[in-house]
Amino acid sequence: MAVIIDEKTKVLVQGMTGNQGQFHTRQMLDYGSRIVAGASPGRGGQTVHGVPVYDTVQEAKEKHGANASILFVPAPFAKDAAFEAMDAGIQTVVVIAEHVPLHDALDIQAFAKERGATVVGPNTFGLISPGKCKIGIMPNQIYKPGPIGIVARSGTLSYQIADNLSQNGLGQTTVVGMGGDRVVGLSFIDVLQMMEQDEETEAVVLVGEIGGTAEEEAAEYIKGMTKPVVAYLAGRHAPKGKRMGHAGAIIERGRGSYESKVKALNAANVAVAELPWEIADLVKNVMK
Amino acid sequence: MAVIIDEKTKVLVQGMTGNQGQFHTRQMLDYGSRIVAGASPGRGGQTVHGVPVYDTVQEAKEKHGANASILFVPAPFAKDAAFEAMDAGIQTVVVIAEHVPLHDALDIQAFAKERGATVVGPNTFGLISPGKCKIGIMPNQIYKPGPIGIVARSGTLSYQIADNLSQNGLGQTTVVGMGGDRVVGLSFIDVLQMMEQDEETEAVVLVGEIGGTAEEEAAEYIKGMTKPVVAYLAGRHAPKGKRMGHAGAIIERGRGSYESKVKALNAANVAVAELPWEIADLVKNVMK
Amino acid sequence: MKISVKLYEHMAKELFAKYGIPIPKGNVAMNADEVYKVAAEIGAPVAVKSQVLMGGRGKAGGIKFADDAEGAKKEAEALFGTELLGYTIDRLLVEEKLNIEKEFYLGITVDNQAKKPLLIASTEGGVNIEEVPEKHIVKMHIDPVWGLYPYHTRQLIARLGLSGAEAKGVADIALKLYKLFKDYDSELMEINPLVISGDRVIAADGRATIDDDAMYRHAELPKISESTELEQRIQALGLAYVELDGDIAVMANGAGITMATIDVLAQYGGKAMNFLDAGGGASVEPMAQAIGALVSTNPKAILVNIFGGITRCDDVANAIMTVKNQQGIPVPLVVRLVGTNEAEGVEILKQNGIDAFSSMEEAAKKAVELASAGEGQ
Amino acid sequence: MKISVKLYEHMAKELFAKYGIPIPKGNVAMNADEVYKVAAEIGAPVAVKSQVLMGGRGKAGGIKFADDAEGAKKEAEALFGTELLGYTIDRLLVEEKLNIEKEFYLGITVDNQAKKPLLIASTEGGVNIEEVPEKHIVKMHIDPVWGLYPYHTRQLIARLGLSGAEAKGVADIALKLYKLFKDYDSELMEINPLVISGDRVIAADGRATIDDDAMYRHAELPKISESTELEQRIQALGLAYVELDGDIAVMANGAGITMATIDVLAQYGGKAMNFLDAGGGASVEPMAQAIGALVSTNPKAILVNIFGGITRCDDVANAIMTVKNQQGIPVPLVVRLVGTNEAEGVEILKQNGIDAFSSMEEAAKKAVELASAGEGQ
Repeated sequence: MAVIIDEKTKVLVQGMTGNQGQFHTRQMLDYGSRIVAGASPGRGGQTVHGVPVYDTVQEAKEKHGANASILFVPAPFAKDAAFEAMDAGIQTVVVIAEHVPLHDALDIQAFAKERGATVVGPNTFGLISPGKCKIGIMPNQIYKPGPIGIVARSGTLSYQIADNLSQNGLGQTTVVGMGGDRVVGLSFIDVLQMMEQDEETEAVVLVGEIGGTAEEEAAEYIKGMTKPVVAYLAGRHAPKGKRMGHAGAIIERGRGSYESKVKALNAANVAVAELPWEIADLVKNVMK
Repeated sequence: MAVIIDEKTKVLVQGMTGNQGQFHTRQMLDYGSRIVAGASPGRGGQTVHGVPVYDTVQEAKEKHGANASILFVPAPFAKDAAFEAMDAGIQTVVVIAEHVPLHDALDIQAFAKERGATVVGPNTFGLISPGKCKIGIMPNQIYKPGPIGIVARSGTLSYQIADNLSQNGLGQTTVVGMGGDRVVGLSFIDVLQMMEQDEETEAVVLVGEIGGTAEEEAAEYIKGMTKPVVAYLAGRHAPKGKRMGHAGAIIERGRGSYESKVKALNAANVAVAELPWEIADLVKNVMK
Repeated sequence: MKISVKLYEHMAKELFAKYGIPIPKGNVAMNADEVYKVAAEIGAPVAVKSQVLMGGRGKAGGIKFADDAEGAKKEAEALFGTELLGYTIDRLLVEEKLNIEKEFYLGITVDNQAKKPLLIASTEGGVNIEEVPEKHIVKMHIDPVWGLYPYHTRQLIARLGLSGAEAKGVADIALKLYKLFKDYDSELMEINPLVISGDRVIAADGRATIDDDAMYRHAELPKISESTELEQRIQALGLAYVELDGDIAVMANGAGITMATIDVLAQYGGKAMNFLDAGGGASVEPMAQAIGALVSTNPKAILVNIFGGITRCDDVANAIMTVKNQQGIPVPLVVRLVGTNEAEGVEILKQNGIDAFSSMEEAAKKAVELASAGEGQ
Repeated sequence: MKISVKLYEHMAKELFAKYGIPIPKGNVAMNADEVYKVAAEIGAPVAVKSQVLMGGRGKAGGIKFADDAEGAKKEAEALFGTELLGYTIDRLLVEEKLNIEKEFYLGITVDNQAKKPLLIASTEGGVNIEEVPEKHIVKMHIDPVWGLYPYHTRQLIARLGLSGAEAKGVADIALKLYKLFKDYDSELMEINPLVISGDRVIAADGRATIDDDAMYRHAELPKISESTELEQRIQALGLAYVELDGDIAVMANGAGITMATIDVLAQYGGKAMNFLDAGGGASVEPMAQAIGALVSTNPKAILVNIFGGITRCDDVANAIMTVKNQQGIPVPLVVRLVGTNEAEGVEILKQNGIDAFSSMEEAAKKAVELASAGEGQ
C-alpha cells in the first residue's frame, strides 16, 4: 500500500521532449516508475529514452491508459496542460512549475474539483512511494521503503528529512510534496487523511513552514488521528512581513507565526523538532 | 402522480411585485398552486395577495422551503434570476421570458447541469398538473385531471389542444411547455421519459413544429415506449427560410421540414393530426 | 420574435481583424470612386466582392477580379445598383487577390440539442459546408463554461491532419474565433474559405450572425435587418411578423397557434397573406397598430384567432375597436375569441356589431368563405 | 520567488475609474507646482495624500488638508522628499475633500484554503479591516468559475443591512471590483474607506496588489518593486532573495531548506545576513552572479547549503569557481554539497582546494565558528 501512487500507476510526462522533461523522464525510468508515454505538441512520433511521444494527451491516454501525469511545461502554459490532462481523464496531475499565476491555479483547482481529479502542486517536487513509483524531481537515492509518511511544502527540506529518516533505518510509504504556492491541490489534512487510512503507514512527518494557517488546521485534524505525527517547521527566525521564497511563507496581519504553529501542534500532541536531523529520533520515540 | 410538479410542490415567484408577477400569482393562487413566497429585489417585507415577498431567493427559500420557482423578470435579467434560484437550491426553475440571449441560455443550462436542477423554458408558458399545481401563464379553466400527458413547444397551440381533449373527456396528468427558444432545458425525449415512467399517464400528445430535428429524435425514442403517442405539428404551410416566430421554427439547410417530421413520427407508429381538433379522436383511437 | 442579425462580410472581417485574425488587405467601398481608391492603395490585382447577406454570390456573378484600379472601377460601375440574389448591391469589398493554395472551413455555431457551442472545421473549404461529406468534417463541442483552450486546438489540428505553420495558424485562429463568438453573442462565426497562401493563413471570406436578443450588449454593431419595410414596422412593435403570398391576413397569439392557423386555412382551401404573432401579452396599442397595418395591406379577409392566456381577450377587442374607429376596417373581419377575459372581449365586440366565434374551426372556415367571395367580386 | 506588485493609491484609483467605480475628483502630482495646478482645477478644499505602499499613513502625518491651491502647495512643499513609513515621498495625490457621512470597507482577496476569491465587506470602514470585530464583517466566497452575479450583491447588501441608493451603489461597485480583481490577476483589490457622501458612493482610498507571476499578461501596469536594489538585482536572475540583518551570507536551494538553514544558524548562535534561494534548477551563470553579489556584501562568512535534486551539485561547484576566478572570494566560504551529481561537484571543489561538507549540521556549525572568528578580528 501507499497513498496516491504505487507500482500500478501508469505515468504520462507532458513536455517530455524539453530539457527538464528528458532529464527527469530518465531519472523516473531509472527509479522504476512506469512511464508509459509522453506528450509534447508538435513532437508526436518521437521517442524519449524509448518512450513514445504524442501530440496530445488524449491520444497518449487512448493508446497507453495513463492515470497520472507530470507536467514539465513553463508556468504560463501549466493551466492549459493541466486542463488537457484532466479533460483526457487523468486522475492525478503533478504540476512542477513555479510561478503559475494565482488565478490560473484557482481555475486548475476548480476544474479538478469538477472532474474529481487530484492536483499535486503547483510548485511541487512531486511525490514518491519508495520502491514503487516516483513522479517528481527529487533525487532517486535518498528514499527507502518503510512505514513513515511524509507530507511537505518544501522540496529540498523534505529531502533533508527523508535522508535523515532513511539513514536511521526509517523508510517511507509515500512522500507527498504539496507545493509552495498559495493555492495548491492538496492540503496537509487531505494527505494526513490518506495516510491515516493507509495500512502501511505507521507514523507521519509533517514538514511545514511559517505563513498561513494550514499547520494550525492540520493540528486540529491530527487530534482525531490514531497514528502519531511529528513535525519540523521552517522559518522560526524569519522576519515579519517578508516573503521567504514561497508565496505562502510570510508572516502578516498577526498570522502564520512559528510560535502559533508550534503551539497548535503541541496541543495536538505533535512533537516539533528544533533541528531537521532530530526528526528520526522523534519518530522513533512516538513509534515505541 | 404527475411529472415534475404535483400537489406537494412549493412554489416561489421571482419578480412577484411586477405587473405580470402580481397577475399570475393571483391566477396560480386561484388555481390552487402552493405559492409560498415571492422574491423581488428591494421589495422585501411587502406582500402580494397575502404572500410574503423577500429581497433574495436565499431568504425566501430558508423561510419557506420552496422547491420550484417561476420567473417573471425581463429577459436581460433572467440569467441572474435563474442562477439565484438554482444557487439557493431550487430544483425546478420556470423561465417565462422571451428574448433571453442565446448565450445566457447556454450558461443557464450549464449551471443547471452542474446543480442538477431542471429548467423549463426560456420562452415557455410553464407547466401544469391539472388539479394539483400550475406554474405558468396558461388559462386556468381549460385543463382537467386525467390520463393524458402533453408536451409542447408552443403555448397557445397547446391550450387549443388541451381544450379539445378536456371537452372530449380526456383530462391531463401534466402539460409541459418546453419553450420556443433554440436552447431550452427540456427536450421532447426528457419529458417523454418522465411520462413513460409516470404511473397515471396513459397516452402522450406531442405538439411540435417545423425546424430543427427534435421531433425526429423524439420519434426514435418513442419506438421504445410502451405508451401510445399522437402528435400535432404546426408549420406545414410555412415557407422555407422564414423564421416563424419561434427561434427554432425555421426550415433551413434542408432540415426541419413538416414532411420529414411526419415521416419520422409515422415510422414510430405516431399518428399525426391534420387539424388541432382531431387530436382527441386520435387519442381515443390509440387508447382503445 | 427571434431575429438573427447577419453582418456584411466586410463587417465580419473588421471583427476578425480586431481579434487578430488575419484578413486580406482591402476595404469596403460605397461607390466606384472609392473602389478605385482602395484598389490603387492595394496596388496589385484585386477582387471586387458584392456585399449581400446571402451565400452563393460567386456563382451568381457577384465577385469580379481586376488587375488594377482602373479595371476595378469598371467592374464596380457594372455591379453597383444591380440586383444580386434578391439584394440591390450598394457596397463592394475591394481586396487583394489571394494566391490560394488550400481552402479550409472553420465555423462556430450553437448545437441546440447539446446546449453547447460547436466548432466545425474541414480541410475541404470554399464550398457550402452542408455539401462537404461528413467524413471530411471535424466537429468539436465547446464547454460554454470553460471555453476553448489551446489543447483543444491541438486536438483539432491533429484530427484535421495538419502540421507546421498551417496547423499553428489554424489553431491560433480557432482560439480567436471562439473568443469573438462568445464576446459578440454570436449564433454563427464562420470563415469560409480559410485560405493558405504562402506562409499566411487568412480569412478570405467571413460570415457573422449575432443574436438579436443580445444586441443591447453590442450597441456598436449595426442593426442590419433582412425584413421588408412592413415587417420591420410591425417587428418594431415587438411582434413577430412575416409576409406570405396569400390573401387572408392572419393575427393570432403565439407562434405555434399562428402557424397552425395558417395551416388550417390551407386545409380549407385558403391562403394566408402573413404570419402575425401578437402573443406574449402585448398591450392594446401595439396590437391596434399591427391590425391597422394588416388592414392597410388590403387583404381579402382578416382572421383574428385568439386563445387568451397571457393575452387578454378584452385587450384584443379594444384593439380591434381602435382600428375600426380610427381608420375603419373596409375588409371582411373574422374574430375568434376564447380564454382570458373572454366574456368582456366578446361583449365589447358585440356592442359594436361584431360577432366573435368561439371555435377556431368555424372561424377559419368563415374566413376562407369570405375571402373566396371577395375573389369573385 | 513569488512577488506581489502593489500599486500606488492613485494607480489603483485609475483602474477603479476605468471600471466605472466612482473616485474623488483629483490627480497625482509629482511636484508642488503640479499640486497647485490640480488643486486649482478642483477649486474646492482638497486632501493632499502621500503616495506610499504602506497602510497607516494618515496617523503618520502623510495626509494633509487645504482650503485652496495655495494652501495645498504649501502642504506639498512640506511633504515632498520627506520620509514616511520607510518611503521617501515622491508623489502626492490631490483630491477633492469629501464630506464623509459613512465609511464602509469592500475588498476582494483569495482564500488559499477554499481556493476561491473571497469578498469581504463591512459597514465599519476607514480602519484596518483586521481591527474590525468579526461580527461586523460579511464574507462571501466567489466561485472562480461562475463569478460574481448581481444576486450575490443583493445577498451582500441584505447581510450588510443596507437599502436604497447606498445599497445600489455598494452592489454596483462590488460587481465592478470583482471584474477588476479577475481581469487584473489580483491578489487584493480593496476600497477602504468606501465613502457615502450625499447621494454618492465613492472609493475614497484604494489598494491593488497584482500577482507578479501574471504581470506578463498586463504589460501596461508599472513594475513597482518594494525590494532594495540588491534584492532586485538578484531577483532579476530569477532567484528569491531577501535581506536580513545578520552577518552570515546564506545560499541554499529551495525556500524551505533556506529558511531552515537560517534557523539552524540561529540555533548555533549565528545570524544570517540574507535569504537566497537558488533552487528551481538555476543554471551556473545566475548562481555565479548571485554568489558574487553575496561576496560583495562583505559578510563574515558565506554558507552554501545544497541538497541537489533539480539543482545539480556540479553546477553549484562551477558557479563557485566562476566567482573565485573572476572576483575572488576574500571571505570564509563553507560549502555543503549532497544530492544530484554530488561526486562531480565535490571533485571540482576539491581540485580547487575547497573541501565540501556532506552534513548540514557540520557545515552550519563551521560557518558560525568562522563568522565568530571574523568578528574577533
